[in-house]
Amino acid sequence: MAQVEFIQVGKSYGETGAVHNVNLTVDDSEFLVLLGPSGCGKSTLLKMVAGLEDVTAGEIRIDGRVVNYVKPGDRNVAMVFQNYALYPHMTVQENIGFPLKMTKVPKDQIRERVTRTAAILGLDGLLDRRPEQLSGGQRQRVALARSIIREPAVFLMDEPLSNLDAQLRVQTREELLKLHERLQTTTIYVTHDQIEAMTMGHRIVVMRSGVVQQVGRPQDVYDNPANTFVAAFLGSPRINLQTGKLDGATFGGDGFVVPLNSKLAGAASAVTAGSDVALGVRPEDIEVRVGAVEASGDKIALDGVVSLVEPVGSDLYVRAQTGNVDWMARTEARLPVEPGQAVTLVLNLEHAHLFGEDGRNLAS
Amino acid sequence: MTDKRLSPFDRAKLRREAVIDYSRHSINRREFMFKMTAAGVGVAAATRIGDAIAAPAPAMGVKRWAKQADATIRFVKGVHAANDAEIWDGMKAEFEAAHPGITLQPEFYDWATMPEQLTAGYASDDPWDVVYNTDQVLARWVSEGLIADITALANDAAWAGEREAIAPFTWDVVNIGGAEFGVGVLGAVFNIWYNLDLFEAAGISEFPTTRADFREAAIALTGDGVYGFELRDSAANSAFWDWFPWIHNDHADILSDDLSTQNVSPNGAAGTQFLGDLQSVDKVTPEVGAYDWDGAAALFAAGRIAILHDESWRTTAWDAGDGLPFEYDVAMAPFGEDGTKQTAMGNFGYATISEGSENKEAAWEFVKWFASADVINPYAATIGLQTVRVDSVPEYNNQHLEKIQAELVPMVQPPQIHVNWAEMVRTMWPEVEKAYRGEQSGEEAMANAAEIINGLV
Amino acid sequence: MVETHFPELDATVPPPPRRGILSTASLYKLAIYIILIVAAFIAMVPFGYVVSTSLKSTMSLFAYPPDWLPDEPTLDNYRNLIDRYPFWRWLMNSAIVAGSVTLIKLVVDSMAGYAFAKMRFPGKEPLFLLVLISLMVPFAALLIPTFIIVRELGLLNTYWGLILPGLASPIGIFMMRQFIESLPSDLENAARLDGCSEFQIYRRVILPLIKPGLVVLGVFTFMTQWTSYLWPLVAATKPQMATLTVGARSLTSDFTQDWGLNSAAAVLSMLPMILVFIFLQRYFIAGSIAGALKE
Amino acid sequence: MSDITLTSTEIGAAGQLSLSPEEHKREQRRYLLRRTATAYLFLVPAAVFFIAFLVIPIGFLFFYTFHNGGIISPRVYVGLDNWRNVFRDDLVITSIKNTLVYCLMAIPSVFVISMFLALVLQQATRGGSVFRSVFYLPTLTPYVVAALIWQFVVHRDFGILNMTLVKLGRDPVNWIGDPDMALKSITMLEVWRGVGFWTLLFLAALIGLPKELYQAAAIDGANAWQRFRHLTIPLLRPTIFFAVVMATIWNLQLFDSVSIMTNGGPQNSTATVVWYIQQTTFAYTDKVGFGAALSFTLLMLILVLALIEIRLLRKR
Repeated sequence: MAQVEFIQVGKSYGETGAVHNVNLTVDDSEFLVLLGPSGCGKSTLLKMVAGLEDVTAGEIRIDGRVVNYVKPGDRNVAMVFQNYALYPHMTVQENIGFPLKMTKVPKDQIRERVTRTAAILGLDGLLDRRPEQLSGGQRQRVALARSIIREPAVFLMDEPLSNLDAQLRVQTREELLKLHERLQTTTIYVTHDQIEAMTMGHRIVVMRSGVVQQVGRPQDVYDNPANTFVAAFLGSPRINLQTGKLDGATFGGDGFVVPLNSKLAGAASAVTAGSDVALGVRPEDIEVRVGAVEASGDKIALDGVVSLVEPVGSDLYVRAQTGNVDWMARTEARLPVEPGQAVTLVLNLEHAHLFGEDGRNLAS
Repeated sequence: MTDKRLSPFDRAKLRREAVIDYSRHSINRREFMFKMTAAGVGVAAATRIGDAIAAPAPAMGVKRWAKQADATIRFVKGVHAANDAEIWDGMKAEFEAAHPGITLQPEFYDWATMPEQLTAGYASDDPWDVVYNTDQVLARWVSEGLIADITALANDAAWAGEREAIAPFTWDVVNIGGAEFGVGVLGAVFNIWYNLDLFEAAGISEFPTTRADFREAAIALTGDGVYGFELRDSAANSAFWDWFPWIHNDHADILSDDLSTQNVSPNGAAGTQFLGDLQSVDKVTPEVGAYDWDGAAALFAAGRIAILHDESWRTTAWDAGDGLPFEYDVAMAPFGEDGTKQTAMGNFGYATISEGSENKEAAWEFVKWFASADVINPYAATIGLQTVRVDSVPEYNNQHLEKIQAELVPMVQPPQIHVNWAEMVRTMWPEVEKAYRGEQSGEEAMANAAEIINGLV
Repeated sequence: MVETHFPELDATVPPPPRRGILSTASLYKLAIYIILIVAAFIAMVPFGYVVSTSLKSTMSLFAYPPDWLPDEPTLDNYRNLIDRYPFWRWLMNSAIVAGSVTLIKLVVDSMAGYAFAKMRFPGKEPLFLLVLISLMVPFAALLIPTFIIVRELGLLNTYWGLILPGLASPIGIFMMRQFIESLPSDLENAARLDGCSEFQIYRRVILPLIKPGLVVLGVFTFMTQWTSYLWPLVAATKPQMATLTVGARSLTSDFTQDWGLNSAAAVLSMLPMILVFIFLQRYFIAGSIAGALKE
Repeated sequence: MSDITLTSTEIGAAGQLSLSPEEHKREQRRYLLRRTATAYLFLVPAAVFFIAFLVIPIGFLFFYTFHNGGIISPRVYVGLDNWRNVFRDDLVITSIKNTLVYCLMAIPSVFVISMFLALVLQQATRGGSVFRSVFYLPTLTPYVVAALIWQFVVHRDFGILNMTLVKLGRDPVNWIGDPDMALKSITMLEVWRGVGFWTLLFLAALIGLPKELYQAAAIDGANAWQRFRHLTIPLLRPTIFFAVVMATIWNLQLFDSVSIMTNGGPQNSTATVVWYIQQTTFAYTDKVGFGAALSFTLLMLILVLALIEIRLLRKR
């Protein structure tokens, strides 16, 4: 168990995967998720912790020790790779026991610990198989077993669930969380899947182009995105981002006007009137009503015409046009609307955001 | 600027690795390391090369490795018979019985790769003590200082009788620059075989001795699946051996008598033209290049060639078992144009002592033994080769070999002894081959050959 | 590994066109096998002739017209070869030389290949370029300098003298680098995190995984050594060091053209190679796929 | 919109580096040094042989190009004479021409045949491994044996080829005795010997191709030739690239079969560069320097041709 600190960490390649000036502390026992689109540098950062990539600026400390120049095997970290990286020529048993063998643990101890670890992950019956004889989920668990058997100070996971099918992914997610609960090992988890990030991370770190955009508890980040990138990256369907101008207490979009509530007006005071801003409203904060509705409090009513209806079972995604822009709303599943129908969109501005020209959330 | 001295690869590498905070200083270090390694390797290499170059070239004298027992003589010769190794097992025993204290180790080279094997052997730390060298290459090795001067030993009064028993022409061959470098022992004669049955059927009773008669006979003998004549035609099959008598008989040779210039042009033209006409005009032979050496011999043995220019030792195989189903005899190429000269080509081998041998005296004992009548005659009889002794002849159980020894060996005109002889023959051969194919006249062939030879003198 | 299989495609693939129902398909198969058999025949016929010749008595070899099959097959040529020549010695020498070169090369080249494929170090590109360029040097040209070096090392007429120059061939390094480069880097990264030193990674992860590649290189090297002629000819001037090719060639001399004996030697000298290949050919295919040939 | 760097303020501001920049530099250097040293350790065993038996000999050879005299006779410095002679010698021109003509005949033939056989072999559901072994047989043949075997093929009377021709009522051909045929016959031998190797190589590459693409192409209605032309060939580019470059390198070094079958004849029609190098260094031992210069000429030739091929095949 350990604390991992990134101090002014940088890595330049000239290509993708570069990392700039990362400052971050991962607390002991924390489950931290690095989230971002591919090529944002999250995997590079992870590999830098592992020692698989060189740190070209700053330092990484594990439990106060600078590990920049420590061999991967001596950092007391374990990693689960996206493709599991199981040794194809070894049995499950040998795969799991390999790290111990390399650290010269006596044979009988290895056997005992392998058995124990395998039991934790439900791999008892599979010990003599080879990786190619296992299903994706089983392989994933073997990879996990191989990393936990060393009882490392830090777990590093590089998109460990991305090769599993949807159902298994959900199940394994839970298992991983349980495992973390039990072992309380500091974990850095890399993913591009926001659901994973939201559900698993104690905190998430959103990255883009090698730069950390925001760090915080998942809900905080979701509710208070630091910039348009974070706002857009989290949440599905995507947040509605409409550009427009601030005009006193109103936001003037392309063909529509939204009066600001007090929260947004407060935020808007940070910039001069008339400047370009973006209004962000999440689809779940938009209600679709048939017939006219009065605006009240945080709620603003806009007239719209439905252009697309997407039922996803639990919800209904409705795209409707107001003025010259589209809004995406997420409403109750069985709302009787169809394309072409005139509706009223009720925007709940309680959780809406205004972003400045530079993309920053004006509220922060 | 340090950057300048880095290779483009290194610079690219640095860029890619993007060791951004790398100061010049550390680049210097890295480069230094790199250069030191390179320098170390370079020095090591240079030392080795230096050693090798500084070492006395033919690595003679000092032996640094497992010194052989003082009296072991390593002798190498070309393979003369399929069972040569077995024969030499017996001869080894005889030699050792007669020379207590000297061990004989007979070894063999393969004629096809003789240059490689002998070059390697001479260049090694441990050359053979005695090498059977043919007259073609003797001069080359002598010029490179590989062969011991045995003038004193060969002119030792105690050996004078034996010396006189060995044909004088061989002493001319081994005399290079006034010193003697070997003792003649064995040889093959390149002669003509002819099928008596076919001759009889064609109504020819005597083997022709003039070119006109020869041509007439060859034409008469050709037909019905039988070729009147065949001789070797490619350099790969040493075709020049069969060609030489035809130009020798016209008083031509590769070089002038004093070896200072070529002597094929125009003297060699007539014989070459004659052979070319037989093949490309009269077509009494198989197409040029159709048969290799053994193929032609086999064809003769099958009764499909009437006159075959080939080597003397063939008869051993032909007379083995039931023999050939026809009678055959041996002859020489006809006289030259002026009708004054008739020769056979012969290729003889000489026992030479290596300059690098540490046991020259023991080696000399072996050479004397090998050249002695009691040894060389039975051996020559066994393998079907000719000897160069004038006091006695091998007891062949083959009448052809007897005839060759008695009648042809004295008529032999050997190759000229010149450092570049082999190269001259090899390089000019394509010109003769062209004449054989009728692509150029004998005269043109000889003019071109003359140029090549002069370039190598 | 990325799955490139799209099951939905399978469902939509129409069954292979069978215009004439079964007959077209089976005609197609028939044509395939006819081509294969003809090609196999062309590949085999000369061998057949050699084997047949090796069973003929020497005298009947050059009969006109020639016999395709021996009238009275005899093993005399084989007997002669083994009785009269140090055939087993030649075989042993060849096996020692080819075997040693192969084993040493597999280790040495796979190590270098690993460094070139997976390690980062200054000078990697120029060094590898040097390896590539040296592929283009004809060995015949290096015979003399190599000979001098071996002589200076005092290794003429020793097994080492025969073995060492064979180890320099750069093709193995090149092939091994290609193989190892095709392995996913995550495997060695995992091993690195599991506490392996670079040598342990090489020994415990890389080597077992490139087995097919090792087989390819092994067969290739063994074959090259087994068939090599020029170097053993000059490096070993003593008959007891002759290898099979040198020995077999020495049977064909200007004065001794024993085709039967030659053919027997040819047959016997090829047997080991053929056996090795038959046993390993499955790996050979697998190994070639594994990436020796990706650029 | 610009990127925004946020530090996680709630867990404290950016920490201080615990090592000074100098210490970092030193540690980093030591770290990289160790890694480099490890890599070089892996290269050392190969490098020892490589240097001893390849680099030094090449250096030697270069040294020889400026000298006359042999391995056994004393060397004499002759400056650039050997180089000059190489470019003046007619046989050098002939041998380069022969070598190139040979390559132009051999490489395309062996590739076309091998590719065809590989495609056919891929279709063979049964007995594939038997055929693979049989096809590989010629490749396993030592040259010494291959030449012997070929005596039985090209022999004037009882060679398989001529016997077949005669059976078909045609005139027998003078396979290796005719200057116009000899190089072709050598090519035939080399193609026969090489087909197995390349067939297996192409087969291996074919087996490795993704099947989905072919299924997709079949759906799109591409016929067999179109699939071969537009799918197989592009997909096999890396293999073909490797094959062409390697085949060029190897075939430009043609020697063994020439040395054994024709020894350069008839009329130098099969004289190849390496054969000539061999002749000058061994048969005429005072010409080692000439042979060395010729070796470098060949090296340059191979290098240039390989580079041209790399250019042509890489880009497109």
